[in-house]
This record gives sequence, C-alpha cells and structure tokens, in this order.
Amino acid sequence: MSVPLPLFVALPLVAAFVLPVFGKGLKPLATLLANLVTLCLLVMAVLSLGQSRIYEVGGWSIPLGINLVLDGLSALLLTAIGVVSAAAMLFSTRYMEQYTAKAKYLSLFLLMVAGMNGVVLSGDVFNLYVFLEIASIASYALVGFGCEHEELEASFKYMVLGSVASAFVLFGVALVYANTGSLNMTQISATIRQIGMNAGLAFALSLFVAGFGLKAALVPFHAWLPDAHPSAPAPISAMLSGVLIKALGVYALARLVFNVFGVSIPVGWVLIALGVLSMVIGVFLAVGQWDFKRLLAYHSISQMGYVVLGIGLGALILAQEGDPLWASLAILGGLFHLVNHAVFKSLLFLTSGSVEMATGTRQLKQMGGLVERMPYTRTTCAVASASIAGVPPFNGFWSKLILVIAAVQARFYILAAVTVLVSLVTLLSFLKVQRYVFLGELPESLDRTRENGGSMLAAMAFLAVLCLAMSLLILLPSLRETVLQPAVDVLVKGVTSPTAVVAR
Amino acid sequence: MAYALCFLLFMIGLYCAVVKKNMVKIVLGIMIMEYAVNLFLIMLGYVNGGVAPIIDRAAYDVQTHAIAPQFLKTSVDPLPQALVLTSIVISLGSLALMISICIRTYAKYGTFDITEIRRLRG
Amino acid sequence: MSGMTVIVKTVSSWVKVLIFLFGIYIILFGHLTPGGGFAGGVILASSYVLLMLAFGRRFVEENLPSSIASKLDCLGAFLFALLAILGLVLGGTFFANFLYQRYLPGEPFELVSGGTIPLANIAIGLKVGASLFLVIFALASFRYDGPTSEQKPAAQGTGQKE
Amino acid sequence: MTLFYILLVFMVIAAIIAVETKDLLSAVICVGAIGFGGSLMFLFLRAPDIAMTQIVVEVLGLIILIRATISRDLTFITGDREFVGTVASVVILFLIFMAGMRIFDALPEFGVPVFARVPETASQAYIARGLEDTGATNIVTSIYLDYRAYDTLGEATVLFTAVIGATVILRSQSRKRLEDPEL
Repeated sequence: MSVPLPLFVALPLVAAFVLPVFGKGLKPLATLLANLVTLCLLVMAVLSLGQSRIYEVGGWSIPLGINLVLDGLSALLLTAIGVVSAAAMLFSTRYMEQYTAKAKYLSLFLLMVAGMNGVVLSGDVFNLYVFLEIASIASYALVGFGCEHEELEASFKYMVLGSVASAFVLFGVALVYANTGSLNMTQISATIRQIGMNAGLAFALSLFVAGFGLKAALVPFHAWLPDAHPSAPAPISAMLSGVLIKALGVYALARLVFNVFGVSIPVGWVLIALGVLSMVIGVFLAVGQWDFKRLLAYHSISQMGYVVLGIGLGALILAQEGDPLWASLAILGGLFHLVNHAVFKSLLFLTSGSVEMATGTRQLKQMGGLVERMPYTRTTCAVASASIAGVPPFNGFWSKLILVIAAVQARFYILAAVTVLVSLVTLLSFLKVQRYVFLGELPESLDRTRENGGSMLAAMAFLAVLCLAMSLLILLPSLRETVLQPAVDVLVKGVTSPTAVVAR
Repeated sequence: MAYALCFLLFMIGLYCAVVKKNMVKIVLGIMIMEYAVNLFLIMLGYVNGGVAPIIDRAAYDVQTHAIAPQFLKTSVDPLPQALVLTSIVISLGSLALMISICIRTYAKYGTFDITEIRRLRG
Repeated sequence: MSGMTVIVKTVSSWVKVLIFLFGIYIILFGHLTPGGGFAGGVILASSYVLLMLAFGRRFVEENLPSSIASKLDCLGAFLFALLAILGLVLGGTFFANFLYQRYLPGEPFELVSGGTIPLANIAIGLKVGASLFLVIFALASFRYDGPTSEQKPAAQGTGQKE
Repeated sequence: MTLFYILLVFMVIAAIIAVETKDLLSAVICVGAIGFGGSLMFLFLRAPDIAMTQIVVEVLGLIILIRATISRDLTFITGDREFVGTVASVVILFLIFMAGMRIFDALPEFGVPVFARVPETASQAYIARGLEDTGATNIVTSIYLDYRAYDTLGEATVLFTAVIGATVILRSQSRKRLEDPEL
C-alpha cells in the first residue's frame, strides 16, 4: 500500500490548524485527535519502509515544481520521527496537565512534526529550508513553553543561534542557485558533476556544514543544546534530543554531502573531526553534571558524535575509493545508532520527566531510593541506560559494535579506541544516575512520591520494549534488508543513488 | 562588487549577532543578515535593462496566445523573487517570536543585557 | 493607551477604510498585478494596527476580539491547506491547480483567471491579516509592570543550579 | 548602475550605524532605513512584488521592534561581550569575509542572471510557459502559488507557528498550581 507522500506533512498541518480552535471543554477531544494523528503518522511511516518513490507536487515535472522523495533514508527517519512523536505525545497527555494552553502546545507539537517530516521528504533545497524553519520556530516556542527565567533564557539563546544557522543555510541555498541555476537536488548534483566544484559551491558547502552543524549541535556549535534541551517540557526534550537534531541536522547534512555535493576527502575528515570532538567533549562535560536533564543533554551531543563519526568514516572511505563494504558498514553503524539514539534518548528524557513530575526536582543529589516508589520508571530507565552505554543485548551495543568494527577494518585504530573509551565513560555516567536517583536512601522530602500512572507509563514501556526489540533490526537479515540496508544504500551510492536516477 | 557589498552587509549582521550583548541588538543583527540574503537572491536574477516578470497586454497576443519575444528576452528571473517572498515572511515570523521572547525576558530579568541574563551555567 | 487626539482619531477612522479597501484590492488582483495575498494581508492587518494606535487597545478589542482573530487565522490556514487537498482529490496531485486545468480556465488579464490562484490569495490574505493582527495585539496587550511583579526572589533560582 | 551602488552603500552605512549606535531606538530606526533602502532597491531591480511586500513588512516589523524598545527605561547597554571573545570573533569573521570574497570570482558580473549562463533552467520555462500553464499574468504569483505552492504552504505555516509561539510566550500564566495531587 502506498500512501500519498504529502499526507505526511498535510495531516499534522491540518490537525495543527484545527486544534487551536478547540475550546476548554473540548480539551480531551483535542488530545485524542493529536494522539490519533501521531499514531497515524507512525503507521504510515512503517508502511512506507523499504519503498522508494518520487512525488511531484502539483503535477509539475522536475525542474518546474517541487518534488518529494521517499527513499530508504527518508523512510528510516520518518519511522524514527513517528515512533518518538507517538510516544512523546502519549506521554504529554498527562504530563502537560501541569501547564496551561494545552491546545496550543498540541498544535506546536504537530507543527514541529510536520516540519521534520517535510525536511525529511523534501527533494528541493529551498523547500528543505522552509520546513527547517517550521520545525525550528515551533521548537523555539516549545523550549520557552514554561515561561520561567531559565526557559526564556534558553529559548532566546537557542533562537539566536538557530536563526543564524538558518541564515547560513539560506545563504548557502542562494549560492547554490547562483552557481547551478536550480533548486532541485537531483539537478544540482547533475550540474555539479558537469561543472565541478568551484569556489562558490565550496563556500556554500561550508555554509551548509556550519548551519546544519549548528542545528545538530556538533561540538564547536553545541553551546545552545545543554540549555535548550533541559529547559523544555520533558516530552519536548525527548522530541528535540530524539529526532529534531537528527532530522534537521544530521539528516540534512548527510543528504546534501552524499547525494548532492558528492563525498570528498576534506569533507570526510571534517565530519570525522566534528564527530570525534562531539563524542569526547560531550561525554566529559556530561560526567560532571548533577542536573538530571542537563546530563542527558550533554550525552546527546556525545551520542550524535557517534552518528556523525560513522557517516564521516563512510564518506572518507568512499572518497578514498576504499572498500565499499567497510564504507557501508560504517554508515550502517552511524544510521543504526541514529535510530537507536532516537529511541533510548527519548526514553531517558521521558523517565527524567516522570521523575521530575513525581519529585519536583531535577537535581541528582536531592533524590535517591526511588526504586521502591517508582519501580516501573526505574526499570525503563535501567533499560535505556544500558542501551546508551552499549551493554549487550540492548540496541546501543550493536550499533557501537558495528562502528568499532568498521573503524578497525578501515585501519582507524585510534578512532576505534576512542569509541570504546567514550562508551565506558558513558557507562560510568549512567551508573551514577542509577546510583543517585534510584538506589541509596530515600530522602525525607520524597516520602510521598508515587509512580505516575497511565499514559506516561505506557509511553515509556513502549520505548523500553523497542530498546530491546530493535536489536532484531540488525540480527534478523530480513528486517535488516527492509529497514536499514536501503537507507545505507542511498548514502553509499551517493550522487548516483537510485532515486537520483528515477527522478530523471 | 555589488555582490561583495551585499556580503559585507551579511557580515555586519553576523558581527552584530555574535558580538553585541544587547538582546534587541542581536535581533537587529539577525534581521540585517536576512535582508542581505534576500537582496543577494534578487540581485542574482537581475537582467541589465530588464523588465518585471509581469506580462502586460502589450506583450501578449490574445489570438495566438504567444508572448512577445522581447519579454522573454528581457524579463528578470522570477524564481528568486518567489523565493524571497517566502523568506521575507519567514523572517517576519521569526522576528515576531524573537521580540516576544525578548519582551518576556525583559519582564523577568529587568534588563536586555545578556551578560546579566545568566542563570544557566555549567 | 487610551488613544490620541481627536484629529488623529477622525483622520484614521477615514483612512482605515481606504487602507482596508486597498488591502482587498491587492489581494484580489494579486495574480494580475504586483502584490498578492501576503502583501494584502499585511495591509489589512495594518488598518487595524492604525486603529489600535489611534483609539487604544480597548477599542480594537471590542471590534475584533482576539479570539475571533485567532479563529480567522486558523480558518485561513485551513482553507489554504484545503485547497491543496482538494487538488489531491479533484486534480490528482497535491496542490494541483484543478480549477484552471479542469473547470474554470478563465481568460488572461481577467479577474477570474488562474484557477485556484486567486482563491489561494484570499486564503493567505485572511490568514496573514489575522495572524499579524494577533501578534501585534499580543505584543501590545502584554502588561509589563516592572520586573518586580513577575520576578521571583533572586535567591531561589540561583541556589539550585550547580 | 550607479544607483544600485549608492543604495547599497547607503544600506551598509545604515547597518554600521545600527550596529554601533548607543541608542536602541536609533538602532531600530536605522534597521528600518536598511529595510526601506532594500525596498527601493527591489523596485529598481524590477521586483515590484518584493518591493511592496518588503515595505509593508518593514512597517509592521518596525512597529513590533519599537514596541520592544519604547517605554522601557532604556539602559543604554552598549559595548560588547568579553574582550578576548570579541577579538577572536572579529578575527574569525574577518577570515570568513576574506574567504567569502573569493566566491564572487566564480559568479558572473552583476546584471547577468543565472539562466543566461546555465541552459534549461526552470526560470526560462516559467517565463515562457507560466501564463499558459497557470493562467496568471504575474509570473511571480504563478510560481508562488502554483508551481511552488508547497513552499507557500510552508511559509503560511511558519507564520502560523510564529503567531502561536508568540501568544504562548506572552501568555500571562504558564503553569497550573500543582498542590492538588489529584490533578
């Protein structure tokens, strides 16, 4: 069954346009509608896994109109967005009761989802910029949703850096247009192969790297993330760390580098450098944190480093014309870690939200002994921690293992060692979380703490089961062939990827 | 040279956004960057001695539905104009949101100075 | 904000009608002349902004309550999305210009031409006008009563952070 | 041609004043001047649609900006952030600027559009077929609302998002009281 691609964008958009009209009395209905929409998007995304097609909006053929591209990579990202947004929306049902203006929250949430889906599906650089802005602007507002001191400050910082990044991206788009006369990704890459990279295109590429690097919070550009992600309400933190930085940052960067500009050795090294820096610096900054959500945010930087490292390694091997098998293995590791991180990091943020709602604090030192009071939250948190630290048999283990194997095979022994080392430090850091939050003595003040019930638990349980089940994505060949392999192929084939050919 | 001045405008905006410590100044810097990019896009499409991409009755033959070749030759590039129309709206939207955040922050902290708005650290 | 002098009020109550009409003109003729839904919508919003500046916020609130403006905003956006979906249903693809291609080609240079383009202009004009009015209204009615009213005691926030 | 250079230089000067002036209100007005300069520039660059949009947006944008600055006890926050950081960023920006200047070698001279160099661009097709394909005589509108209407949907959504965001940020009470455990 093939879903018309614009529905991925139109469905959440229409729902978002309708939701603010719902008054106070209809709030349960609004929540139900929003949940249905995210669920529907998840089902649609899962159905489109392994498919590949082009949709010409308005019926205009390629150079005239905008086209939407569904290929392995977009389908993978769509599914990740679907999973995380369905879980976060379910979690919000109860969690967001502590805030006012819930209908607007739901609307902004769906707008953010629509923006991300639009970015992932777009086959046109300017259209990508427009949807990037939708998702970003919705996320600026959502970060500041609580309207307290910290939230506003974080939101402003995030908004300034995000707007600068958007301006970079727009300037890059303008330069690409100036040099190739086209906005369609397929046409641009064809023109670039014809005229070669000139100074203008190289500058545009560096603007894209800076702009999307800012959106992905890779290390020299990471300043906003540790403020913005913890300040948002927990389900939004889960969305931001879980999928937003990936769809807006890493996905867009990978798409442009691999499928539009084509890989080259300098770009490969830049990506590897960004990845390693993020990995190492992120994890060492995380170790010293005592704020639960802030610690998780620093780990997001570090884990995004893994993803970018895998992709960069693949780009470098491809550009050096090394063995494509190892290149695809590295990219497989990167992309698999991307989806894994989406699941376990959003789960971690949801558990932190659950703990925060129950105890009223985020400081690790003020908690303790919650294992008796919140056994379910504790279990899900333990699963996610094991996952992020790479403990077998959880999903994080497999993706890190693949990355290490790829690095060793490509003779980057130091990179492999760093990867393992960072993983160990991550493990230590999460042992600390377990020790301070759930073990130890229960402080007097938290005596009345109770488990949060209903939808919040359901959302966490869903993600926790996925943490374990996603190992099957790599272990079962049939699943691997339909889910991960098409995405890897899109990147490995680069500017000659099948969708690029189909589009002609 | 004209493009270079446009790029200079972009860099002035970037400088303002990066270096200044007044929140409103930072917003102004971002606005200047966006003006510069919009201007750059429109300048890309300019044709020396061109006409606006709007067909008037003189340039259109009602019987044959043909457009005068003169118009085809001298019309400026319409695509960047459509793009800039979109990007102007986007910058207006983000300006409105940014100013809202600024005003609300001012009400909380009583200052626009971002070196004093520092509760988040570490 | 109780408004300005009588001269300003009288003049602006006349000028506002002209501005409003001009906005409608710009919207309707967007596919033939420069302008279009967005510019026209901003002009519509600015006629209300003029009223707000001249007569004060209260007066405008009575004429066009923000709850109605918010509904208009949603309506405009919804209509535009609906046009896109109608394109999918009636024209085969998302955003197909089904009116021009199937039902109502119209003559060039006439008001009724371009198929869905004038309709899209109207939807956008409605949406933009309402939403910009809302923004300005929200900004104008945000009460700033000095930092003391909202500021928490300084010790509370700083003590918790490491 | 000289007209463009005069306007551009005017905009650059206004930008420098806006960045460096001590008074916030004058800075805002200078940015308005850049906007109006840009609007004139669009008019002379044969982009009447953009000129019109820019000018109305400029008016509303100025109202929004002045709302932010007026009736504040303007505390004349001047100066930059830390000295070392400022110097470092100026050096980096200068390097970017010098690198960026090189890209203009690759661009054609001003006045020769992209579609004059690259064969078979979409723009030529828009000019030649726009009226026939969409029935609108304003080619910009035909691109904006027909060929690339999907972008416009995105753009309307951005505005919608920003408005909801602004009303959310400016709402008077953000959290309910949570004392009641049964909430």
